[in-house]
Amino acid sequence: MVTYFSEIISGLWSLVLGLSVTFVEFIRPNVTVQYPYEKLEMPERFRGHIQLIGDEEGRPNCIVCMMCQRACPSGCISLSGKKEEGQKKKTLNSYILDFTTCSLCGSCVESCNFNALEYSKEYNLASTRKEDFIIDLLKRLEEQNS
Amino acid sequence: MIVEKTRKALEALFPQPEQEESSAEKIEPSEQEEAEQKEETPRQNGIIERDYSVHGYHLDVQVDPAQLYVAVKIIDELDYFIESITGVDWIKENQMEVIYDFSRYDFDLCRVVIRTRIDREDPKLPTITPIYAGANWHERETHDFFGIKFEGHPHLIPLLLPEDADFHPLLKDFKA
Amino acid sequence: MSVPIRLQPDETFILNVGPQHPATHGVLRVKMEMDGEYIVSAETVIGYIHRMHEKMGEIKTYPQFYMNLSRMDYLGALGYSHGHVLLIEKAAGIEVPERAEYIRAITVELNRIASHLFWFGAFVMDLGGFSPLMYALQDREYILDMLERITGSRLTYSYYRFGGLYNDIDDQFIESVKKFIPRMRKSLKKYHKLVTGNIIFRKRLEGNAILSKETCRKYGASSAVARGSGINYDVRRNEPYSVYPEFNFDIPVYHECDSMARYKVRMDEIEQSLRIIEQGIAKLPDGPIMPKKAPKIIKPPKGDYYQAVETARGNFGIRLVSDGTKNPYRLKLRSPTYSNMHLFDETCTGLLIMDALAFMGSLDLVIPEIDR
Amino acid sequence: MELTLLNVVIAVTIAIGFAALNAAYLVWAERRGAGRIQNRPGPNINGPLGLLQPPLDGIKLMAKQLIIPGGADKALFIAAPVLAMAPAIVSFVTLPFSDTIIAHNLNIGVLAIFAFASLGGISLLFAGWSSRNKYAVMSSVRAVSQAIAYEIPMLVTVITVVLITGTMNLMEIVEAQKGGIWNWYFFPFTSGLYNPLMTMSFLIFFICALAETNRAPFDLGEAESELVAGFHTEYGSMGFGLFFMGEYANIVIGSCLTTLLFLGGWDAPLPVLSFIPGVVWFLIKIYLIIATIIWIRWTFPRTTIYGLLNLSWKILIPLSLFNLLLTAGLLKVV
Repeated sequence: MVTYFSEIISGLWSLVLGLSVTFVEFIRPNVTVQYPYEKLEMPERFRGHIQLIGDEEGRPNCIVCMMCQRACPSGCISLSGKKEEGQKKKTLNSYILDFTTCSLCGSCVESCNFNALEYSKEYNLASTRKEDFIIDLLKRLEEQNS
Repeated sequence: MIVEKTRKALEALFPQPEQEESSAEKIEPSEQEEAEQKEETPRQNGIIERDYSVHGYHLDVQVDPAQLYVAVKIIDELDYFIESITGVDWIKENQMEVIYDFSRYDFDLCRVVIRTRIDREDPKLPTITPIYAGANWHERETHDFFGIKFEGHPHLIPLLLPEDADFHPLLKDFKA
Repeated sequence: MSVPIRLQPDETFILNVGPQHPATHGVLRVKMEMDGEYIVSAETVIGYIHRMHEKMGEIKTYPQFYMNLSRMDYLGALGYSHGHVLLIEKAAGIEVPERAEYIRAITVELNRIASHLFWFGAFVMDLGGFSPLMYALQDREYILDMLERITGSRLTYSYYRFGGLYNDIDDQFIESVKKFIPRMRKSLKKYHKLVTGNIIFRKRLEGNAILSKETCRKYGASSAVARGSGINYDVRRNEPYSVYPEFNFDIPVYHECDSMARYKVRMDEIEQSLRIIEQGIAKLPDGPIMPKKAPKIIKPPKGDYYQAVETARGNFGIRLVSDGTKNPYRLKLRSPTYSNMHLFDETCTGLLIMDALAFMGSLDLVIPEIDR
Repeated sequence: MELTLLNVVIAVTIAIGFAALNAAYLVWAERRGAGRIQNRPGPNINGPLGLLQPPLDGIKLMAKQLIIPGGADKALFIAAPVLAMAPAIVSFVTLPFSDTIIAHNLNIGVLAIFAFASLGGISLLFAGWSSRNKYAVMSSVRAVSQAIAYEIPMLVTVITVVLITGTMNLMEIVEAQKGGIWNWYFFPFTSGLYNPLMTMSFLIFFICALAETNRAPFDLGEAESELVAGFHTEYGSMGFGLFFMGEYANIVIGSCLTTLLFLGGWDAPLPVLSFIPGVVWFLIKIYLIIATIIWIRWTFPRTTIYGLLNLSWKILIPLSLFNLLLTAGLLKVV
């Protein structure tokens, strides 16, 4: 009989305690960000899809050593370069990232010894078309430069 | 020490070469030598005590498929829990290896690996589900991936693969 | 709470819980034979998001497999990466700088707390309480922000490398961790006040789904599922790895064997992880985060290697069969919830459906981790 | 007031309007309240403070097609949502909002409302049974056992009040409580009765009202984490909308009844404050109770079916019966 009543009382008290917790939360300020209206800054190391780094004149640092292509676990990088007449190094003439299979592991950036690749801060990547994720990084670099 | 106890219990399975083998192992061949030996000649059934800091387990027991059930029974009686069952496809030797991992809940650390080799063409093994109910899914998974038939298994249908899967992806000659 | 009479087969009906069901937290299906609201028998059907990570492991080289581990368990990814790098380091004989190991331990524990927090919220939501999830997510968000700052991603980190880490941590990270610890302790008090003491919650979980020690052993259960059944088993203690022997922490064990015990174990683990982080930050040595001569191409010698770690979900084992080339010959991933989930069929027999689903919640399931 | 056709039409129109408006804006209030409790804003985009959200939701629901699952019992399937809404609206007719605002003053008002309220359970049974969905059937079975279990303690507490006042007329019940907070029946040692357990009766009534309206923590019928959405799993479009509105209309009725029976209806808490019109007091009281109901929903987890029945049969019914006996005894003595 005593346990019967003490359980009712302690049970009710636990409910009151719970209500007090939610009441305190009720008067606390919001913690959410109103996303499309406010945007958060991405941290420095944020991993978006990769992009090329250009030198001062806007040309890519890439020397077409193919290390990134070899390091990529999902084979989503394809690049090609050609040797221009009278120049020692190869120059990049296409760098295509197939973002549909990329898993943002960063092997390519790590394998690059020539400071030619970096992560972008793009996170708003949504589209209804697959082609939007086949990204031409060279074109992107040109757009960034202009 | 549980390692010794388990070893003693399991040695009953390998009666003849007991003396030579245990005396040979007392010397503890260094890792490389051991590995080389293993490569040259196919490994004989028996118990090898492994260096835990290198391999991550203590007792490496290779048994005959016919002895498997008895060996697992011994392990069960010593209060081990089942960790996993998996296969390895040794296509060059035309064999398949099934590896059973056991470990302990108490602080008497001893990991036991029981392995058995079967013919690749007709892979069949007795099930251990009557001993460890938890082997059920592990055996089904091994059946999925390697096509090894566990005889007496109550419900040997694809678990991770689609219901109508008739391929075994972890075989080395599997082409997607 | 038991099936009163065994009925004829035509008096029962089959209920498909899942593959899309709010309580399964993913694509898991349980085929239940029901007698009214009582479960007569259940069969779990898994494999809906099976991705064959083990085959991928065989095709890819060792470093290319980093990111697969974090895709196994999206809530506690770092624990799995930790197991992977430890195994390969052991097999290939790579020395890891002490600082790297400390940072690994700190980040793994942070990740464990994040995972437990999400589990806590989702578990209470399974039982019909919504707000605790939102509070838990606030704290989890704090952890994810910290980890995002140093690793670059919020869930699928590939932060560890064979031999060390990808990036060093900075002072700002240490500061934010120091701020986080008291914050989390305060939140834990709030959770206990709001949820643990609540009479409705207690009535639902106490005595729900009793799991005996023997069942745990036969199925190879680990994590809170085993520890809630009175088994003092934690890989960090039973098989010390990394720098865990340096830390002073307890393994919470409860002997009630019910869902409440499993709940309490996980809540206590948050506190213990906080202790580890506190000590890790205090002891954090200076030094490099990668060994001086880290091998470029990883080729472990021939042989068979095994490594177990305690992830947020339990005893995660990873076995490597190496043939001395730069691809693994066989890579076996032993996922903890696979074994924990296997218990469900046997244990839920005779329970009411709502008790069975509460039990399922207490197992802390992450489906991609079961299916691999 | 004469019971003419015109009067009835006006009364029912006002009742429908009040119910619909309340249902719509209670959804808004609930979402905003839940948002505040969870430290987020809730709906705040459409209109000022998100106030346009309910009408827009309503339009969206009405624009959708009502899908009847194959093999469902069509007649029952369509009847169920109507049956969920109709009794709730009719109940408003007999509910007094102040000493002057009442559509039709029945001398058995309490009885009429409870008669209508029990129809709600039948609508859930119809909905669950006709949907041809196992989850829905299980949910409706739960809902019926719940309704049976909770109507008993609820009616026993009501009998206690009726015993004190000697009438079933809601107006007269409120009149009996006039004169400030210490005369209201939830107050222990109410003047003229001296019963210390009336607070308990009030709590029992409130818990039963929660259970009768299928609100958390007793929302076993919906139990979205177990039974998907329970009896309205198969309902889309306005069928779902009607269930939704019916639920909120029932909440309003439940809080109105709690106010009338235990909180003095439109009586001011202190006689000094009686210059404020009664209807204002009445609305303040019912919205406070509704706020509490919303607050409870976003705080507690759900009970189990056996926990729910245990609570009813082992705790609420004995305690309410005990209070009935005590009250009867006190009435005899005092």
